[in-house]
Amino acid sequence: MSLKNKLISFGIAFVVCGGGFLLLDVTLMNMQGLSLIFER
Amino acid sequence: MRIPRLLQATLVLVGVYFGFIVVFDYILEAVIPRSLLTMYMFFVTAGVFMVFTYDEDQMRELAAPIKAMVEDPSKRGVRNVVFLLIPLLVGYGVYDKTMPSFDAPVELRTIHPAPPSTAKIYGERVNLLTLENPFRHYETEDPEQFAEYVEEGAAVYIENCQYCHGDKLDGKGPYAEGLNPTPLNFQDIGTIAQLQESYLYWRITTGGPGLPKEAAPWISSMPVWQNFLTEEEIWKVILFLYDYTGHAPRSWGAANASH
Amino acid sequence: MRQFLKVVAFMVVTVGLFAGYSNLGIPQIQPAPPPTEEKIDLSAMTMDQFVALGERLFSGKGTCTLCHNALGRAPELGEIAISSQARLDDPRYAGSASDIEGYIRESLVDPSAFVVVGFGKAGSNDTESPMPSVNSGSIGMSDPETAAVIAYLQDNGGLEITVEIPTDLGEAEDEGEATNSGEPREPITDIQELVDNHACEACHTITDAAGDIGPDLSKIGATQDRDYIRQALLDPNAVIAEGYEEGFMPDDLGQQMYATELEIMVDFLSNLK
Amino acid sequence: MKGTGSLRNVSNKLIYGLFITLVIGLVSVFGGADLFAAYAAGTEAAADAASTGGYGPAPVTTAADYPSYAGVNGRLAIWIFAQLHLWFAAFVLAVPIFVFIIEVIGMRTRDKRYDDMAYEFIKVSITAYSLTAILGGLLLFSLILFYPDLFSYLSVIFGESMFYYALLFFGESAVLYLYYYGWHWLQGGLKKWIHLTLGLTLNAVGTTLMLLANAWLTFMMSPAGVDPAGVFSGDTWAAIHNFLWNPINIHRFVANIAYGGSIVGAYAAFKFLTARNDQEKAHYDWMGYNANFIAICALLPLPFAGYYLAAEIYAYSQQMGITLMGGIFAWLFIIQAVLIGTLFLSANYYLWCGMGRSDGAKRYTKYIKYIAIVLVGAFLVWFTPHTLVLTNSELKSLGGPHHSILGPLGIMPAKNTAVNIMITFTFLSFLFYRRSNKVATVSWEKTGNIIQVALFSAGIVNILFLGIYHGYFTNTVYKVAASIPQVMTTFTVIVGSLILDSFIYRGAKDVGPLHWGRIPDRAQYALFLLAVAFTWLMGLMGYIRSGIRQHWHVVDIMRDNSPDAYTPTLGYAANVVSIATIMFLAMVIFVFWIAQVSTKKSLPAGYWKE
Repeated sequence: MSLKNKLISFGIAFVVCGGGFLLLDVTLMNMQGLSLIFER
Repeated sequence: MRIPRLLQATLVLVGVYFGFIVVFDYILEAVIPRSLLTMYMFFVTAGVFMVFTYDEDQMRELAAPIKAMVEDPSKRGVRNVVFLLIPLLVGYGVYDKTMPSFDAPVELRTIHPAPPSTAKIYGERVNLLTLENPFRHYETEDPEQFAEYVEEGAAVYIENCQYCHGDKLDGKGPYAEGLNPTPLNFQDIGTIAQLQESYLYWRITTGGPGLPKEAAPWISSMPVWQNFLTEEEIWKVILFLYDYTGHAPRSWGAANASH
Repeated sequence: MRQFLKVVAFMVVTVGLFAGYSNLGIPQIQPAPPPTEEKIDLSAMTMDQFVALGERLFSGKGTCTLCHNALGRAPELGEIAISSQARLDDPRYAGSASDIEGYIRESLVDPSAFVVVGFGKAGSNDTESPMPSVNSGSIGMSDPETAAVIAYLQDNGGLEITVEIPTDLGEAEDEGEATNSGEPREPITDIQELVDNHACEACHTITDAAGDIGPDLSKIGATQDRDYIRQALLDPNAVIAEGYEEGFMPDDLGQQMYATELEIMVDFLSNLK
Repeated sequence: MKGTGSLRNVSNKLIYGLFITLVIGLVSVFGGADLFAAYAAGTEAAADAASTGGYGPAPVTTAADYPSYAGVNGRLAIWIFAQLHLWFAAFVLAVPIFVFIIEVIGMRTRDKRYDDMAYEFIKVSITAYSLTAILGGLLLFSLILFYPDLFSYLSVIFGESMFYYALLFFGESAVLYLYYYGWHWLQGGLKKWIHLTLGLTLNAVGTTLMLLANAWLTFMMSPAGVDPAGVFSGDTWAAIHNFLWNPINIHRFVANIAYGGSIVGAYAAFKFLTARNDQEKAHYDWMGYNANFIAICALLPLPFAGYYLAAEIYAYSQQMGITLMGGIFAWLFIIQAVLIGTLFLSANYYLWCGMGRSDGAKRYTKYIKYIAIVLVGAFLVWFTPHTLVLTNSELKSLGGPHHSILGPLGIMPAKNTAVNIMITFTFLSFLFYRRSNKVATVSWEKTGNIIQVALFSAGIVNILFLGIYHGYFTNTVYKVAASIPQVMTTFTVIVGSLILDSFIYRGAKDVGPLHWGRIPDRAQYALFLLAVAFTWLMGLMGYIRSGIRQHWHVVDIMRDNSPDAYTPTLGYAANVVSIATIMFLAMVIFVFWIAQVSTKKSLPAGYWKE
């Protein structure tokens, strides 16, 4: 596996996991925390 | 060339110690309290010890120079020097600790003492647990009116508070230098942002003399503002404090609701 | 054995380090001593202690919180500073009080002197209060105790405390029951006086004046016999009429009434048809 | 699973075990709740009958109502007895829980070592059991003697449940003796099942006992079922099911397991150090590893259980909450932070040392120093106090008591972030340990590893993001709420990578046999440190839990008017806890010693006539 392939698969997995966590945050915080970003 | 492990460990410790000092005292220009640094170093040392000793071979390598220094007959000279230096260092430490100095003793104040449940303010017993800012509801109901109240609060602040707490609310007013404890910096995330409005109301109205005993030493020079300002003026100043700093008062109701 | 001693030494040193850090590493703050308890001795009492005594009476012996609470069964007392003056100025006011302290005392001792609109007994058009007098009947506060409650109410409502701490001792605490004179009282023979003394109409409709906290008794004799009524007086929670809560009716009428009085009451109620 | 055994199987079994623990816990808590609910129906009926007439208000005491005997300070006596009782009780409640799990594992795998280890654990706890009862008796006596009014008031409310408690204790003893003495008799086939049922019953009774005792103490913190004057409504269920009851139940259940694990770990460590041959060494090394594993598994969720308890205390009374976190007790949390950090560091150190058992560990040891850096760094944040101790020159130089950089580290968002990072990295240590003796054979191993790294990175980024963003850029309302997604992130990382790992290492090859017993003696001292720090920490936290009542026996209902009603300084409390800890350790050493004395035979020949 070349370094480039490694980086690409890491990137995809990271985005998927990160997106999942962000969803988790939003669900648990019930949008309260993030709504502050958009309001500002 | 490979650095011997004992030297490695020592270098790491010395590096971390001076790293802290350089970063905090010189780069960030915010001195790291020496009492805290001592504790930090204790645990950094523990961490370094852990990393250098979890493996038996590494442990032997680490201990080898010390072992040789103590046991090897050819290291007699070094041994004598070290065995002389260590007691001297300990002696100096004791001397340094016990030697009286001209510094005032270290005092510790509880910055946020627990409020009583009720306090006597304006001759009236108020319940601090349920007390709310009478103007706060305008923030959502009538923003224009609210802005007006904040403005009025700002005027009261400039007339009365900024001499110590500063025109930027950062605790650096013209008189701040002369005070100990220094006036509170409202911009700091650790001050009003952590508190409810009723807490501020209590601290402003009753001032330094109203501090509970646990907040000793009882030397805050905050005046008892209920003798000088009206209830409404104080509530408006509180509005201003939060508005200007951009903090929001802590509210228990909402915190519980969001659980 | 050597290993054992090494382990013991290690443990003791560890505990010693923890203790040393707690003693030397962190600042030692002497917590505030507990607030001093109010003394019951009136002569040595400060006003704060007197107010605290009033607060205890207010939620304890006085049973005031039964009605003066957030449920709105009786007027809210937290705003007494504003409301008392307003009531003195009310054109309907016909009492004898001229200042706030007097008004509060009058409200406690003679609750019907002025009834806040909407809080009178049902049907009395706000001329009669459902509240029993605090110095008679089942509550039976002494004068110093009443004064303490007034002090508490003034303090709580944000008023200047004008009550003086009474100096005649002995009556402050409820040594006896309602009759703390020690002498047995005269039996009451008048049914109206009995009904008033026990504030029955605070909750029940008996004749024309009406309360709706307890069941309507104006036709009780038509449906229930004497034994039922007697039991209802002596042990009110034995049978609860449908739609009413238990625990409201005092269950110590048996101790407060003479047997003759009880029978007068039973006679009277069983004849209401 | 013969001989030295496969590492992965061991830890997998223990993970199943942990799952069973959770099930037992839930069954006991909810089963207990059902039992209580049925009981509640009964007491409500009793409440109806009693109404408000039968009970008086809480007694009002004066200093004269607190007798003194033989110059003994009543508070000190009761403090130490209660603490000792609690330690032993925690130990004897926890041991049957994991003994049961280990026994089940033994039965499933038919590996006799598990059964032997379970038997050895329960043997250790048998003597401790009677000490628990004796200390409980001392606690009760000193309560009656030194605080008679409090005891009589509590017995008005809990009299009935105290009676059931005594009955349950009797039942607990009966089941325990059957379980222990019947161990070798009830072996094999149906008999083993009967024995396991006994074990389950033992745990159910034990947990119910704890729930009852918890109700008494939480009643004193958050009284229920009484009116403001302390007049009891007659509804015992309301008094038991008070506001803080369940938070304490959960916290204690988890903490007991961690504590029991650490004490058994210390036992194994001592046996390891004094082992006479390699076989014994290997056995006790294996036992110590398992005990430490149990302790860490229960330690990981403990900060969250504690956080939940603190949040509930806040919700119950802001007054109590501020006394707890912001007043004089704030410094106690710095001591607590030091101790919890010690627990984490020594648990990690033990894992690292344990990697020496495997020949394949070299592949992972190079990462250890990075884990150590993160752990120590997170730990430094974790114990940075909110109020710094500053000399005058430092105060002037900073321009105030608030440090612009270190100050924010003193408040909750930073601490929550630090503790989640610590937990994640402790888990990483464990993951390396698990892998050290394995070589994966699946074709997608590399991709799997990359996904795992991505999961960890995303989790850590999310924890940091939540901590920094919610700590410093949002309304304070959300500061505390941010900790819940942080916790969930940590759990997701742990569970996700465990699942991923089990797929990657499906059908994996062993590097070589595991060398149980090949571990430095220093690692055993890490186990001792774990046990001592745990004991001391429990004592300290017990002090604060009790201390936030301040001068109340029963908060806002029954006042403490004894001369000892004041709150002592932290140093004094720490000294009391230290003395109690040393007393406890001495007793534990006695218990361990007595457990092995029974197997010794030293009679000279010819003493008895033939």
